Amino acid sequence: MEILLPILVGILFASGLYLILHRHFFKLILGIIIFGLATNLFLFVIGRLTRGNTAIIDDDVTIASEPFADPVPQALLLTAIVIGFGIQAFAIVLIKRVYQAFGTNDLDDLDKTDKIHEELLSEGNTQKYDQQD
Amino acid sequence: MQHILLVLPLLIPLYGAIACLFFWRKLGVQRVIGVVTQLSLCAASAYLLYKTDTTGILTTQIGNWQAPFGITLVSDIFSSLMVLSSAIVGIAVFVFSLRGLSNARQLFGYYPLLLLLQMGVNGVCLTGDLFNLFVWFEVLLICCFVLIALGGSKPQLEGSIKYVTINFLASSFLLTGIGMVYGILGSLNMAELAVLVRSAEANHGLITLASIFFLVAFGIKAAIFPLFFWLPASYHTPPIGISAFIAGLITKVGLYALVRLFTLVFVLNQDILLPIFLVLSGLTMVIGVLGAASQVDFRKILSFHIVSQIGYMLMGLAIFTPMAIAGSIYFVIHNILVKTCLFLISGVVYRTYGSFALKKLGGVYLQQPLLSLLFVIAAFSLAGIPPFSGFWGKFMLAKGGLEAGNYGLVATSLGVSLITIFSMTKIWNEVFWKKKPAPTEEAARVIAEANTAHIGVLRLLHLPVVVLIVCILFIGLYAEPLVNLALRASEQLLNTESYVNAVLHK
Amino acid sequence: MKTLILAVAIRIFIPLFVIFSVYILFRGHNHPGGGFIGGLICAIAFIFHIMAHGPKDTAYTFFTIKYFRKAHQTGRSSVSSVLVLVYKNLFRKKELQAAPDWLPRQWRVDPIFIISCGLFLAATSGVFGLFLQQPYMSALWADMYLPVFGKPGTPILFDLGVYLLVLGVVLKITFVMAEE
Amino acid sequence: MLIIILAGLFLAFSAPLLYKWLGKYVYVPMALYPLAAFVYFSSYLTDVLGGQTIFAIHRWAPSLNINLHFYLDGLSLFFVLLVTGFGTLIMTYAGGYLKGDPLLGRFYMYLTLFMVAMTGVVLSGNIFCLFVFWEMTSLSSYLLIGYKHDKAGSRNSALQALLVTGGGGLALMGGLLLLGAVGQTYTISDLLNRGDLVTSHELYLPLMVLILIGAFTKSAQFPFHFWLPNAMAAPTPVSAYLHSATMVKAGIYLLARFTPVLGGTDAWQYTLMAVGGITTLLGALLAMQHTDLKAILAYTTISALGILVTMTGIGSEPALQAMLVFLLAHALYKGTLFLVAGNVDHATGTRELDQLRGLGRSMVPTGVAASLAALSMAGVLPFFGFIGKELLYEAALAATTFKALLFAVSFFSGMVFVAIAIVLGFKLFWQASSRPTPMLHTMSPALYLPPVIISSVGLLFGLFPAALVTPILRRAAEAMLGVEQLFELALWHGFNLVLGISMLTLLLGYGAYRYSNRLHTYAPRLNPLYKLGPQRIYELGLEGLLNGATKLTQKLQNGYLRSYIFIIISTFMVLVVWVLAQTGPVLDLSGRWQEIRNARLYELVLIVLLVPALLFLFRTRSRLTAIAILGMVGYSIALFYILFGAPDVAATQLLIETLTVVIFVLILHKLPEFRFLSSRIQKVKYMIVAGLFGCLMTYVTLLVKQYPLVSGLKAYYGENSYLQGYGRNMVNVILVDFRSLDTLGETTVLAVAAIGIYAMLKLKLDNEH
Repeated sequence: MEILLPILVGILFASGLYLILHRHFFKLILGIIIFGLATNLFLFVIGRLTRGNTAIIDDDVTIASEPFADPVPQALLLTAIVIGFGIQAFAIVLIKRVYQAFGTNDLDDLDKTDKIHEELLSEGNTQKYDQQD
Repeated sequence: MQHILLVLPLLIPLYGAIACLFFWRKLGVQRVIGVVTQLSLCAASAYLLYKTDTTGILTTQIGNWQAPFGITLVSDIFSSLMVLSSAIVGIAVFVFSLRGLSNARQLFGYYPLLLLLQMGVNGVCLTGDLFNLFVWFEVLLICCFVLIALGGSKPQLEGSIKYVTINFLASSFLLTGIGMVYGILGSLNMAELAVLVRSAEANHGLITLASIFFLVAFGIKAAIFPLFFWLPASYHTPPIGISAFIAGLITKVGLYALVRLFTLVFVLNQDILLPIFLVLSGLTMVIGVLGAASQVDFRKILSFHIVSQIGYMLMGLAIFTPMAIAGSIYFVIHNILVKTCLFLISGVVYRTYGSFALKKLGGVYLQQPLLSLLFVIAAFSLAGIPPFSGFWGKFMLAKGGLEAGNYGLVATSLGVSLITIFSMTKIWNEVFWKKKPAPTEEAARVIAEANTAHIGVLRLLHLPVVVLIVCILFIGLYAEPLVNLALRASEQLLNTESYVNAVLHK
Repeated sequence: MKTLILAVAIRIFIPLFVIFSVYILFRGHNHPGGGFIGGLICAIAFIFHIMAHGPKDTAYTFFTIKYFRKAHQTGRSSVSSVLVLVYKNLFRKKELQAAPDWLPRQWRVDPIFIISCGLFLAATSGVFGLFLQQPYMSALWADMYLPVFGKPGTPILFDLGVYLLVLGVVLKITFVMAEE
Repeated sequence: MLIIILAGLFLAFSAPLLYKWLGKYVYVPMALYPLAAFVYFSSYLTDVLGGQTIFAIHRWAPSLNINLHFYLDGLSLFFVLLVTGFGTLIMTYAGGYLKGDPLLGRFYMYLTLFMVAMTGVVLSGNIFCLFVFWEMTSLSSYLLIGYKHDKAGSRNSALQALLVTGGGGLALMGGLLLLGAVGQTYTISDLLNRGDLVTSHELYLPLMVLILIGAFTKSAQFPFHFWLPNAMAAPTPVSAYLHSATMVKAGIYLLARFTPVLGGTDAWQYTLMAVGGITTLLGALLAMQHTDLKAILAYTTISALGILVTMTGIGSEPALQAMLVFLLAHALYKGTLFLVAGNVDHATGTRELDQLRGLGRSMVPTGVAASLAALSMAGVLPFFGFIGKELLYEAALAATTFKALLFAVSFFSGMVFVAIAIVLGFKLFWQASSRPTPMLHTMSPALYLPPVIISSVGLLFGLFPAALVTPILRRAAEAMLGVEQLFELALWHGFNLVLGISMLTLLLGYGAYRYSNRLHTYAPRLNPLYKLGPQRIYELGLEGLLNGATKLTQKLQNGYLRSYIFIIISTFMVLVVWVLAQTGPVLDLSGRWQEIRNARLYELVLIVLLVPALLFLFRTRSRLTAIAILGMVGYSIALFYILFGAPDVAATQLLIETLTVVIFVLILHKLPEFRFLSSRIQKVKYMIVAGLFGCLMTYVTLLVKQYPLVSGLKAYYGENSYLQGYGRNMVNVILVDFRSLDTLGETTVLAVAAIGIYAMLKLKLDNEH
């Protein structure tokens, strides 16, 4: 198992990245989520694994006795998962809004703001609404 | 006392944001809360800097847990300088937003978001724990995500997609890096890591490998070539009230983290790391400034300049002498102020002339002499012309570089600053000196609106710019205090023992 | 999804879920669980309700405080009128329903309010330490033990804050999305 | 001295306000300031002439050894009197020249700023103090050249001047840094004693070249000369002041100042002589070809600057003396001529030679001033210019190397000067003409007095050189040479070789004047040659830079997210592989097979199930299936967490996964249909990158796990969770107590995400079609 999980991590990273590199919005968001999963698993695996034993002190003792799982990666992981959820949820909604606003599902269509001369986005569009007092 | 002092930069914005959330629909109340919070944050930060300066490194162990086991907040000169400058910039942007941002955006959480963003920045600067650093970075990032997309106009959405995806990758790299560091060294406290890394058993190869993860993660956040693409794609899309703050501050926070970690923890195998930095910083400068030279939009020129200037800041790290790192520190502070100021000026120009495109602007020189003067000062500060502030940073970097024998990099940096002058004068030429071309429909509408607007509104928009210019002039014309602080800050950074002692053995 | 059985089932399950989530919250210090998981469980209960009945209904049923309010009288301080308002609504609700000058009112609790409460609680649980010249977030424990609840102390308060916040966040997200 | 400088700065910035209050009388305070400065510095005359040097040091940035260090010796005093004296007249002149201009206030601001900066340059006793003022002169010059800002030509010229002098400034900065490092001090007076140390250092050559570039750009030496004629776009007072009398002399000042430190070596001498010589010839040649008054003056200025550089290069006593005298003479007559040109332009509206004739009758004082100055320029006997020219010839003839060449150069330029002097002093004003150019304005005293004064000073100096100029020049030469000077200036040296040569110059000059018209017809034929000149190189360089930058930026910042990510990931992989190759521990694979066999069956099953699920995810066309697979992957990973002792994590993962699926379902119908957009080649490319990245991450994981982990944290938490944290669930205790700040941040993230999602869905400022 010591070798299987790292391989799984690699597979997840690879598939996440592969999906992110696609042009379709939906694949992008799937890729982001899988990449996040891979990162979390990486964090978990690299903090060393302990099969079976949890990081909970038994009811009859006051000090945990080995072997017990390292609680630190778990705590970090929990925080990371939650943060990742916040960001992913935002990303999902963002993608949805982009689709709504642009009516396209091809990321390659979103190349206007990078261009030196913005043709399609009428300039000032951004700020149109900032003129009230 | 220091317990309170160190958490104030976190708690003041946090409570301000909470209070704003309680009055979610009441813009007036939020503004009042904002004023109070910003002012007290600024005062607290200034006092923190004063205390840190006079008594040395301050620490507090959050939760009263001894150093490597809990989270430590540490304030040395560099971090408290960052906190103070972010507070100053915060006030400026806040005042600008009162009239420079549409009420609709303000109503949808602008003020709490701004405050939480400041909290994130302060957290990054003050924390002494690796994972905590990640958490604050995420706080800061999600605030940026939301702010950049706030309002949901098309360019904003387009920019956010790139911003979110690439910064998400950066966060993942950061997280994997933290995992590696824990997996190798078994600790997260930066001071303890500094000790462990320098011990005899440390596995140099693995630690250097881990440092690459941090280099890439913070490199993305700091917009180093070739990782900067998200920046020019997104920074110019949101309204000025938002992009001024983000552009002024966030990349520098990434750079702060880079400097902190690569002076404190990842100091092994410098023969491999420093050349990488050297190449990256040179390329970043050049590519950034070339990008800026090619642009034809006020804000985009400014955005690309951020990239270029990050190269300068990285240069100090690449040279790695006290003088050069002090130069980087000075440059960071200077750049935070100047860049925000320039973005705000572009906002004022837009507000009165209705465009950011250089070819549609002109004639500001005749109509707004004060603004022109302010722009000249800011622009030449950015370009590093003495006696304005940019010069001192450039001087220290060049001096450090020459002393260390990095002639090529110094030559590059001086050459780049010539192109910087060029692109700044491009703005000056087109926006201020040139005759005004006939306005477009959109611009005409905006101008008409601006003319009907109360004169007080324009004054209020000018106010933050003036405040920032005063700061810039101060650190330029009377450079000694900041130069001295920067020099001592870099000594503190390079003399890790004082940091370690303050955190671990108190 | 709007079948009658499911709707009724959800109506019954919601209190159970809420109680269970609070249980998870408090046992978290000693067993798997805690504020985050508890908050999520609680929120999921409401999500089911939203999916079954729609966001308006859920908001009306669970997140609207119905109270009675008297028109403001001149010559009376606002503080005392608020106090009377609270007192009457809490303890004399029956009377008010009959009283003609007390009009029924509604106050919709925006989940953002729950979020800010949670954040406030979490942040404030650490402030007590500061007053005692200790670092922020220093834990203060009462010297006693309560069943289920465990040992009361500021970390529990912190966890409660997390619970509220997570609840608020998930509710806010689902409300907005379901309304779309 | 600091007070004078600060007062100047203050006055500069209050100029626009003063203009508002005083209207056209604004020139009064603005001219009084340089006058006051002139008087103030004159008060030091006795001390300095007595051989003293005066110091004033004010702290500025002591941490960097950069202080406001003022240092007044003969050379500084000479220059500072030149700057302030000229300043007084120019300020008055500008008031008349630009009368009624709405931007006059700003003009005075820039001009005063420049004067202060120039004063600072010549007074500085610290090389970086000098540099700061040096750059300030470039900056104010930029603003002054672009004064007529609505003309594109003005703006381009201003930019050109800024880029050339600014670029030179940067070179100078590098040079000064090296000089400071080599000489171990930034104080000029200390450096002056360390000439040997500097010239023998291995960095001497680069630092000298850099400093020379700085000086050459400022003083418009070949190949950087081209900005100066273009800078004539500035209003005439500016041209007279900055671009003939003072700023361009800053480079000369720098060379003179550093002569004791850097001079004396072959490299120094030959560079200066070569560059100066070429510049002299080039300036003289080009001056003959132009017909625009100011252009002619500009090119003769370049030529004169070339002579000054050459003389500095020769470095012998007579050469340096000649340099100083000629500098003064040149400032006097060229300043006058510029003002005259300004008057002509102002009065007639043109500066073209062809259209100007017979001006003398309508503008007598200006004409007289022009003639006086021209006589001085031509080097006619009682004028100061004569002394200058005599000394030049003497110095050239006394040179140890390249005597003939140097002499030829100075002779040629002298000849051209004579020809041009005749044009300016005689042809324009006094040559009989049937149709004199009509006047548009009459002259006010503010316009004609300054040139008259300056040109008469030239005459006065010529008549009484010993009393008026010798003492100060002697001290100035002493500052350059380091030894007491005893030279005497006299108008009459008797009939000697040099006098003869002077006569010959006049004669040949007259001949050149006669034939200059023919030259104008030949001039256009040379135009193709200029296409190869430095001006062209500058233009091409700028254009190339812009084009290249645009192309590069479009290529890099192409707008495609996937290519950005591709580059980022590739960079990451390259760096990781590079570091691994350099330092990397190597993965030990022995015993790994055993580990696989140790795996429990259900673990294997999970993995075996996951892989096809992921593969299916790539190929599916149904969004619902994709979401289902995603949920499945998430749940399986949650199972792993349970298997390895992390129930809290597993529960969180399960709940989060559920929530994500719920969110997906809620917005599913709003999401786009699946389509396959990427081409096959792209896919293969991405597959390779992704595969490599996955392998790399696996490798890294295995590599880290190869070494044992000793975690003090784990043990500490195991011991103290219950005893001090009063909780048995260590993970939870860490979250709410040990590391509660993390959790606080995490909750903030969630809150912000909620606000963000809310704002994103509710606030749509773009009208969607």
